[in-house]
Amino acid sequence: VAGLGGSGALAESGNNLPPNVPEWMKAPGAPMGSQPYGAPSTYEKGVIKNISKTLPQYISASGRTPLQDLDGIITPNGLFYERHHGGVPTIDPAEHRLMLHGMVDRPLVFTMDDIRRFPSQSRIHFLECSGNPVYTKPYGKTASDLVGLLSCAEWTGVPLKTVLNEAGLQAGAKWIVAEGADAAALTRSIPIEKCLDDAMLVYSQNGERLRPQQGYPLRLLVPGFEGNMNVKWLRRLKVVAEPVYSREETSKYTDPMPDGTAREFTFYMEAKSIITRPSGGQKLTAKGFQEITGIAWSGHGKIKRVEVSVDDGESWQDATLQEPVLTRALTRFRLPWHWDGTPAVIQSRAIDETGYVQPTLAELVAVRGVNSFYHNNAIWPWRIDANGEVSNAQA
Amino acid sequence: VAGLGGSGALAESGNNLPPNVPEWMKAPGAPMGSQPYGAPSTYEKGVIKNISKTLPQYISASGRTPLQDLDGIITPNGLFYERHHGGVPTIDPAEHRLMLHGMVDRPLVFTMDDIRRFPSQSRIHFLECSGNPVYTKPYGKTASDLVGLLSCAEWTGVPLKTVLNEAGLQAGAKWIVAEGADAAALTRSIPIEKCLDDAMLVYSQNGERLRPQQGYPLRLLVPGFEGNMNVKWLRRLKVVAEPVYSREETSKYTDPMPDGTAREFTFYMEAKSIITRPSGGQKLTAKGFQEITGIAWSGHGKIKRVEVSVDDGESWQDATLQEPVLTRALTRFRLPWHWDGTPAVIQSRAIDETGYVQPTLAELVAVRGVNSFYHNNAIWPWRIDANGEVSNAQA
Amino acid sequence: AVGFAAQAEERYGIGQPATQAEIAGWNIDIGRDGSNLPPGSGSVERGRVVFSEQCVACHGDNGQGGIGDRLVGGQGTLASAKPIRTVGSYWPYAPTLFDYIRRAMPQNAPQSLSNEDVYAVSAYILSLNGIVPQDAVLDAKSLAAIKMPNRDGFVSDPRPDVHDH
Amino acid sequence: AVGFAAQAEERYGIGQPATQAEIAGWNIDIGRDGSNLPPGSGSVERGRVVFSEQCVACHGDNGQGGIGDRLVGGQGTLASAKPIRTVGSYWPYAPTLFDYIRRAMPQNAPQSLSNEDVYAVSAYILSLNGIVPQDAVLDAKSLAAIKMPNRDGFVSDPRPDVHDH
Ligand code: HEC
Ligand code: HEC
Ligand SMILES: [Ca+2]
Ligand SMILES: [Ca+2]
Ligand SMILES: [Ca+2]
Ligand SMILES: [Ca+2]
Ligand SMILES: [Ca+2]
Ligand SMILES: [Ca+2]
Ligand SMILES: [Co+2]
Ligand SMILES: [Co+2]
Repeated sequence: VAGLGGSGALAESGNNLPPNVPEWMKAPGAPMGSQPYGAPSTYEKGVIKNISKTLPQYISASGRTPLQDLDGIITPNGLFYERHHGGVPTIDPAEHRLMLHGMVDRPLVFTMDDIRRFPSQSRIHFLECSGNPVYTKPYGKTASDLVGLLSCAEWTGVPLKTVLNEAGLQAGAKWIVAEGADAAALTRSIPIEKCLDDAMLVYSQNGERLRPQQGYPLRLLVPGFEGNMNVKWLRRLKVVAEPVYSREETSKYTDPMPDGTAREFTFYMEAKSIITRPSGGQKLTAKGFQEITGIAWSGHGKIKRVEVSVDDGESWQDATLQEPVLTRALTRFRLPWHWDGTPAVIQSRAIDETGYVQPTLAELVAVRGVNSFYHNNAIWPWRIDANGEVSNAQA
Repeated sequence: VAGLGGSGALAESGNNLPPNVPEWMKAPGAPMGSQPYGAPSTYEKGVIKNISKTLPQYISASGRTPLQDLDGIITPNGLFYERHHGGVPTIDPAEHRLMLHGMVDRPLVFTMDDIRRFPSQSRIHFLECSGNPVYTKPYGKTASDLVGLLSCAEWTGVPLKTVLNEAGLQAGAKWIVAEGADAAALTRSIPIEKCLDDAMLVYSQNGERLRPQQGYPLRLLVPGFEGNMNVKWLRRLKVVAEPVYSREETSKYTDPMPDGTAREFTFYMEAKSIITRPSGGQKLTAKGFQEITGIAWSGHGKIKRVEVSVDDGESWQDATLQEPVLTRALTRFRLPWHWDGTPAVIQSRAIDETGYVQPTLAELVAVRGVNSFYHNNAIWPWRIDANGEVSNAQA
Repeated sequence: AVGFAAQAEERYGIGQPATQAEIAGWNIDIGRDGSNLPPGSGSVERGRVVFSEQCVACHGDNGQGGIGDRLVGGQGTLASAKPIRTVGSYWPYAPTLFDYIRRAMPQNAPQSLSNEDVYAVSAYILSLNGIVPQDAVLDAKSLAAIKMPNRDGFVSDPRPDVHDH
Repeated sequence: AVGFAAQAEERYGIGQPATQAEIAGWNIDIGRDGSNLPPGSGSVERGRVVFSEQCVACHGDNGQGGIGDRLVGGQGTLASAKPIRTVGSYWPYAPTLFDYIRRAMPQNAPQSLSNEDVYAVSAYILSLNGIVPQDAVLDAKSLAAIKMPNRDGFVSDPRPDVHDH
């Protein structure tokens, strides 16, 4: 399941192979209704979130999307990445409230039914944690280990601007403090420009209501901004003149530099890409045609181009981008390739509509050092050995 | 959960409402890893497939997507509609094979690994059962009862054309017989033009591998053609000169006419739409602003326009279409509306890029009678009474 | 090979040749003209036994229907207000009966009947519909030769069939 | 109300007015200048007790860290190869300590401490870092008056920070 492994070789028994009639054709399958809410095949049971088994604690922790096992741009809800700071609360939507107060003419409290009465929008956007990956070894082995704090869904909700208008912004309103109803009461400040641009209050993800791990029943979505700002289990929006400088925007989610300073309010997820197939942990089982495919994204808008190198960065070719290319969404890219059976290093780099080019890790480290922790959007090369085994070329 | 019900009224206890601290903020929530593969909130447990409890048997049966509970255009995999004729087989992907034979130069057998080695594509398309709904009463109560044999996903696979080229089509090849590896060995004939156009062999749905109910590990996708032709658990493709006239394309999936004849090979799902909110079984709880939203789709291509009437068909207004509008995909439409608290009949009609206009049920019945069973793409009006209760206006 | 657009493309060399034996095991679809029907034959007499042992539970006595479809009757009803569609009244081609029963019936054990028994039970269902006599024995040739009552009842798709606005 | 684009839009009349009492219960965020700090105060002395009872299990003796973050030390290390970021070495504003502990700590029972105990344990952590003396008693005013060692350590986002090709 994970990887390109397997082959055309006969299965052990051969009983299900032609000319035999497979066993699953000889008796009825599971009846209608055996899964009123469906689940993946039991043969896919290895495709789950990638969660470290050796964390000191699991209340403030993260679980990664198995990117190397997925196709397309939509992340199924069951595999959407998770990051939470106080566990996943079980919230009764009937008792959940959103309070909107601060520098507004009319402080308001909304029920979930209220929120759903507003005009809605649906948009496909990625979400990415800003610590994805760190700058220091040990780097991960798989695409998920490296950048699995990344997923993409179709979100439905109400433009935040519409709800703010309901309360009436007052003069001097410059930021909005968003607070979650989780055990961390997670708090981030969002610039008012973003709130009046494409920010949304979201209640649905890929059609159905948000999953608990993604903020059920209500979350903030600030497309292209670091994941932590997309406050989940949203209970409060306070309109203010300056950011609150919460623990999550001072102690954490600031980017340390080698000179001892740290960058604050580093919101944008810059252009990035990664090859997901072939990628670390997979194995090419045959010489000859191999499709190279991966995903690219930018917090600044649309992906304009993805270039792929199959010769350790000597030369680059344009990959094909799967249409539709959407703003602040994953973009699937592909390049046909012929593997001649010799070792190779393959990598991709994204260029977004601003013209920004995804940098190398060396370029990032030259500026930020190795302790900057967040916003590592480096090109990530994979090494393919003569056996077809794929591994992290930076490790 | 289902419907617009509920209100701003205080919850029974009030313990979780402001100014109180909600209980879910006072203790850590579920730790990371408690759901390696996620599931919806327990508060959404009513949002499941809509499956009749009184069917004579559940091996050849269907389960409907709860359209009225969903937003956007993507159907989450757990709620994708199901229709199968021999139950849902449990297929070991390592022992599954696709045989391609008949009028080809090189008959071939493919493993799943083989199939995944071909160049891939990802596209968002709807799938709809052709019997959705029937022409006769009792009509259903909800949008799901009526047209819930409809879903939409991002599919990934290989263009069928690419795989056919591998075998080499011979002169006179005009149809391809597709056969499933289920207990019904379900069989349909597909015109070669479609096979060489946008047909795909699909292995992934919304990023992850197909669900068993949708054909794991491999299915045919013929975008815009009736659901039954999108053969699931695909094990065999036989290139032939004329259709096989299988039981599923003679006894079933032919459209009876009042004169005793029946239309055969009626493939296209013509343009259609339905309002999902407000819709049957829901209740408007407040006068004033109400967004009307629904979905439109056409097997012939893109939706060009959706018109909505709020006055029992007297007048029609253009709804807003959510971008991106994709070919042979669900298209979400919306119209702002002010409900004045009096009874109303609301309905939508879709116009596709060919200029075709979704007809009324009366128009369809005038041509096809009430026993035509398949391909009912009628406009469906909802009645709203003075209490805000929404019901099927045709029932 | 002919000049389909697909032919012009690169080949990838993916997949294994399908052997004749492999194909023979899986190649179960039967043309409307009876092509690909296997050797063997079966009588109405034997079909009555097969039906009573393996089919009657779901399809009822004399094929009048139960949790499985009604298989018998309805001729002459198709143009009425209550059309009854069965093998006898609706199906255009008899070989399809062999095809479908072999691949899908009995529903609890598809592909379990011998070819002989599939011929037999097909013959029995056709006899119940008055399409073959009670002493009929069907094989590839005789099954293909049957002209079903509704063979000419099908027309191609004339849609769109309602006016455009 | 000012001239934001949003102001021009229609209003929908959705939602209930938030009362002052409702707001008071939920309005827990504290500005970096100490605005919105509640009445009350707490001593380092009391904080030591709170810490030993409620915090030490996760943050270790003297706040040296455990399954919870290290809270003490690291001053002077930020520009080194092995920077140690703690409340003492990294945090720019002391009121954030009150804000965060009240909303999120102890991790097993957030929002369970009295405001007095939040002041006290904040004072204790600051004293462990040498930022307030061992006999300090902190309240809204004195907490806000503290100048944290790294207050001026933050710079705005200069990205893109690597060349474009
Ligand atoms: C366990 C129940 C069951 C048994 C046993 C069973 N059937 Fe069926 N049969 C069904 C069902 C249910 C259908 C309808 C399937 C569908 O539409 O997908 C059906 C459909 C059919 C049809 C197609 C009818 C039509 O008009 O399309 C034929 C022919 C048929 N069965 C013949 C047989 C024969 C012959 C046997 C015994 C050898 C048999 N069945 C045994 C349940 C059964
Ligand atoms: C059950 C374990 C646990 C207990 C008990 C606990 N903490 Fe924590 N604490 C943590 C964890 C884990 C974190 C990191 C949380 C995160 O990053 O999301 C943390 C973070 C903190 C931080 C932020 C550190 C930084 O630099 O960002 C402070 C301050 C803190 N705790 C203070 C306290 C105080 C004061 C108490 C007792 C009143 C306490 N903690 C009790 C586990 C605990
Ligand atoms: Ca092979
Ligand atoms: Ca940041
Ligand atoms: Ca209300
Ligand atoms: Ca049809
Ligand atoms: Ca015909
Ligand atoms: Ca600053
Ligand atoms: Co560079
Ligand atoms: Co009309």
